[in-house]
Amino acid sequence: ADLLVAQAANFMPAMKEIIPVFEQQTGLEVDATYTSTGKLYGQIVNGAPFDVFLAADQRRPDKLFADGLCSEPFVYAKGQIVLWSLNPQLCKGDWTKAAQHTDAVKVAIANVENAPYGNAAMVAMQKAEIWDAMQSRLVFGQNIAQVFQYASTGAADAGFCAYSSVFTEQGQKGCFVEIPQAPDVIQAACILNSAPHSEAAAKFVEFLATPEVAAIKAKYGYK
Amino acid sequence: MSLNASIRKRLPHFELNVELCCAPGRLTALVGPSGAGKTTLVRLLAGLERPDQGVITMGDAVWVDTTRRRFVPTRKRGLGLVFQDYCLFPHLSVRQNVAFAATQEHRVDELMERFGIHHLQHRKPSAISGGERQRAAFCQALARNPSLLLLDEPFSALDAATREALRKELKDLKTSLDIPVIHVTHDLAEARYLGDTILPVVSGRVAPDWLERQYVPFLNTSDTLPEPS
Amino acid sequence: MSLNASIRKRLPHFELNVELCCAPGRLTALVGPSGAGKTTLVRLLAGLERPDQGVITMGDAVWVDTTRRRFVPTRKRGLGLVFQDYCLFPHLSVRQNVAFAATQEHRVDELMERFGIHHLQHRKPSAISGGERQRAAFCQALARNPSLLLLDEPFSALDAATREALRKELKDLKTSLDIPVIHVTHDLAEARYLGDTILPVVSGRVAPDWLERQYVPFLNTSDTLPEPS
Amino acid sequence: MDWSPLLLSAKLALLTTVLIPVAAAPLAYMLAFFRFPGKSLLDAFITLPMVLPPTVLGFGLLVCFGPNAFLGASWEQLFGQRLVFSFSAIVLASLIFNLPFAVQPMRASFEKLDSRLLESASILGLSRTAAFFRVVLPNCLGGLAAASILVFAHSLGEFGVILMVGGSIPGETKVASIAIFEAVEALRYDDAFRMSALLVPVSFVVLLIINRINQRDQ
Amino acid sequence: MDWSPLLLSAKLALLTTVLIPVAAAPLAYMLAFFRFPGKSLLDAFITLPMVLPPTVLGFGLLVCFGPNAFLGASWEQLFGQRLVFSFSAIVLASLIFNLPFAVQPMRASFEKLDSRLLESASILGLSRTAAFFRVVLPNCLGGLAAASILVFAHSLGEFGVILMVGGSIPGETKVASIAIFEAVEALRYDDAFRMSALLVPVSFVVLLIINRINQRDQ
Ligand SMILES: Nc1ncnc2c1ncn2[C@@H]1O[C@H](COP(=O)(O)OP(=O)(O)OP(=O)(O)O)[C@@H](O)[C@H]1O
Ligand SMILES: Nc1ncnc2c1ncn2[C@@H]1O[C@H](COP(=O)(O)OP(=O)(O)OP(=O)(O)O)[C@@H](O)[C@H]1O
Ligand code: MOO
Ligand SMILES: [Mg+2]
Ligand SMILES: [Mg+2]
Repeated sequence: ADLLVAQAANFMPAMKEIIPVFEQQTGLEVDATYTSTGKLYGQIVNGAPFDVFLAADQRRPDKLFADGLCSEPFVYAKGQIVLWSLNPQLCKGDWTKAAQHTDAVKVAIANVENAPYGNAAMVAMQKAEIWDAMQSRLVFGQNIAQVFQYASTGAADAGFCAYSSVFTEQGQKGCFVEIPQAPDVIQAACILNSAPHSEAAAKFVEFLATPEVAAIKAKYGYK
Repeated sequence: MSLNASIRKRLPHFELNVELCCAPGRLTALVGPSGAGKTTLVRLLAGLERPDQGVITMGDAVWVDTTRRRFVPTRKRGLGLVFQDYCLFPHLSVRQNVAFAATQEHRVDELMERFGIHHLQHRKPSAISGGERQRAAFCQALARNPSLLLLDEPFSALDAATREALRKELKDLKTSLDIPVIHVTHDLAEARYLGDTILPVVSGRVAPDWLERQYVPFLNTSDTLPEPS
Repeated sequence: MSLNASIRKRLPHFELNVELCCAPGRLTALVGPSGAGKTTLVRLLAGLERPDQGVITMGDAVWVDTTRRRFVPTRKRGLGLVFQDYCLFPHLSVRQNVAFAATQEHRVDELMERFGIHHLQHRKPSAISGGERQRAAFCQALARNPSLLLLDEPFSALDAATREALRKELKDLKTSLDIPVIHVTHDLAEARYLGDTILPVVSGRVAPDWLERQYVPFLNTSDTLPEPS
Repeated sequence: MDWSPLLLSAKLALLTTVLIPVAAAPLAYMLAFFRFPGKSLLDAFITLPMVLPPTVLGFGLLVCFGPNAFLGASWEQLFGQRLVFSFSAIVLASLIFNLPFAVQPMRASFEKLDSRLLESASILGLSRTAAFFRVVLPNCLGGLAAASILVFAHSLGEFGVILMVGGSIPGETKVASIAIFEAVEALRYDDAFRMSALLVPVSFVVLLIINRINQRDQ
Repeated sequence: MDWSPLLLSAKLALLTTVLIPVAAAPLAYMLAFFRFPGKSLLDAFITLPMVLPPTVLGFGLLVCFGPNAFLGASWEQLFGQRLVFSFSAIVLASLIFNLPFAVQPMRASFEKLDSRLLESASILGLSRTAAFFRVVLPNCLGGLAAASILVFAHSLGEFGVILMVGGSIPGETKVASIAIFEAVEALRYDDAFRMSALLVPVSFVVLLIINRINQRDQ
């Protein structure tokens, strides 16, 4: 490949559309790997050969920048979490009720330490003062994609998913409720100093600012 | 007892066809050249080998009949069997081996006493000599009161004295046991001493003339008889 | 050749102490009761067993000396050995077994011919009879031109005719081989026929009187000699 | 430090090692000594969890254990509890993916058994079942020990399948291997190191014990 | 469909299966037939990767392979390439975690060898090395086959260690087990299914071939 992007799991649905467009325009071949932001950060610190890092928070790109591992980070998207379920019963009314509904035996959430979306869900529950009560129902995914997997297979009755996943084909099959208490997830990106393909990386970052990308991001609910 | 069986895997050149008339308390000695099928015959009688085709009857009972798809499994044939390379259960002591399928406890001691291995009863089979092992195998086979005793060269690992003692033992035993005994041996003298009937088998068939051809007792050709040093 | 060794694991009650004077081309027959330590002696000579304490010399060479921590490994002793329960290499054909350590190819055929197993040369050891296996083992041991031949009851699995033929073979061989042969047997007649020297061993020691006590040839007690049926 | 992942791992490994012979020994016996139609299919089917990437197996189990699948639904009916994401689920998963690791060494040692021993047993009148308990098992302790080493080790270390069906619930399904993974990924190297430092000697001791049993048998 | 994960997995499994006997056979031979001080320690040390959770092992290797550790630094000096997160790294890791799976069955089959065969070999004048190649190996094909089944299966299915030291770099370290995991997570079930559908029968065929070799040997 001519470019290797490490992306936070939540951005994957959008990236699936962004990459072909970029490839068509530049003729470059792009590979992407995704998992939680924290894991990608860990791999970068240990010398993983990525070019561009699309995180789900600002903290980790900032830290990389401070350590001299990447160029100056910039915000490329603002995301949100929602409570998603296959069960229509759970989408009637307030999210705190839905999360504590008797049908919601198991509720999936992303790892609160490594995945910013998991962290956002935790913050929302803490604000709503249901965090402690929810403990016995929570099931942890390694990243936001696994959370949606748990919810969409029905293994978990509901999941704190990325808003972007609601717009996927699977996401249409269920319902969701919004979570006003949840903070926006501000997502920053940067080019790694050790990037094996720095030119292509620069081109890709440039491309992220184009209207085409903005349209795709909007389609998946990013602000 | 009659046996008529072909088993191509082992005996491609001939088929076994032997009529054994062995009454309780009597011993039939089977002799014959190497490769005559003696061991195969014993294994067929024991049900350890299945004939490709054939019939094996024991008295009135049909043990094997390939045309009628009949096969009495080994364990239901009530046998005692001692092979030349018989192996005792390595995880059990000599005593436990003898007692393995014994019907009465006192018989175990009695047999071990009789075969001179009582003092070895707590050893593992790997820690006794070949001859001692063979005697233990004998005890094991007898301890379950079999209704037919099959012996395939059971004395081959023994020195002359022990062998002679065991032969005497067996001769006494066979009447007290009151079961038919079939004894394969390559020692004609032994066959003559023990057998009520001697059955020479060559290429799977009873061949009385073979016996006559053999009758040049080896010991008489004592052209060199050095003195003990 | 002298052997003075104690090996408590196998022989707790006595120690072996045997002086063997075996010239090239001559055969020493070792006889003795079961458990006398004959097999142990052979295994010690072959280096398959290490004595707890003792000295084994072969001519001028010291093979084992526990006080001087000397131990010549088996493979350097240049032996031919046939055990009663010798096992051939199961992954090789009879021919490959014989040729395994052979020095000359033509000798392989010659030996198999001589021992009457040439027609079985392409079979695996598992598909030949006990006697055939023993003959193959014999060929294997001889094919490497050993400088000492050790035989531990090598004829026990054979029928009388084959055994007699092999004995004759061995008798012819031993002069043409021109190496010392040590032959353990429990058959006194065999010992007398083959042995240039007969060495009776009882409890690990040479015991000439044992031989005399044995000298009641079994065949003469033919109280029952039934006719072949 | 949080001890619960280590305790969970130990519980899981012990339970699996104790329960698995019930299923594995009869299967190994059948495969070693019987001939029946479909034997090679059964053989391959049992070996499947060994060649499947744990993630494939894990996903399959995730679906089967879920409340919408037959197995998961029946479990909920029977025990009144959700199966998926529970400790029972990881024990079940552990039993399934360990089956070939138990069956293969057992079977190998059964097959290596001197056939004369089984012949002796049948001559002495033992049925096949009796022969299994009185002759086969005591002579195959080495194979059984090998099987338990493998199973114990595997259930202690299993990661992929449990990652899929467990859901990393602290005190319920977050076993040591997952806790260490999460700690490393979060760059909490000291935590990862401490847990490993405990797990390694414990595994070592278990290994030595099993090896000792194994040797005594020989 | 993207073939590279499948090709990578096949490459990894084959390389591991081919390379591992070089290290495993001598170790198994030593453990089976020699007595030396520290033998039980060596034994336990070799078995360690088997009992360690893959994540613990992966963590250890990640640290060793990193550019700041001795191994990682030397590698970079020698080959001018970063070791960690490279294909070489996952091959190395695969060799290490597969070692016990190769050594144990080999050793078991060496130990089960009829001791009379080795006695025969030494009587016939063979050195220990010659006896190994001419007598031990040909009579232990079953054990070798068992070892290769285990190793092949393991390197095909391994997930935890490779995830830790390899990351998930497409075309370099994203092997099938990881690709399937990600496909399932990303709800690309068709991709996951297609890859599994290819992986399973291929593994199956390899299994059957090895089983055939195994049986012929018996
Ligand atoms: N497992 C086997 N597979 C194929 N053929 C065999 C097998 N065992 C023996 N044979 C062959 O069957 C024939 C008869 O063998 P068997 O063992 O019955 O002879 P035997 O009369 O007992 O001879 P011996 O006195 O040498 O023990 C021999 O030619 C032998 O080569
Ligand atoms: N592996 C062993 N471990 C311990 N003791 C043994 C072992 N093998 C044999 N013995 C014992 O050593 C003694 C001598 O055995 P050995 O095999 O040398 O006798 P032998 O003279 O060859 O007898 P046989 O004529 O019965 O073969 C016997 O008392 C036997 O119980
Ligand atoms: O997209 Mo995340 O980093 O799994 O919250
Ligand atoms: Mg025979
Ligand atoms: Mg002996």
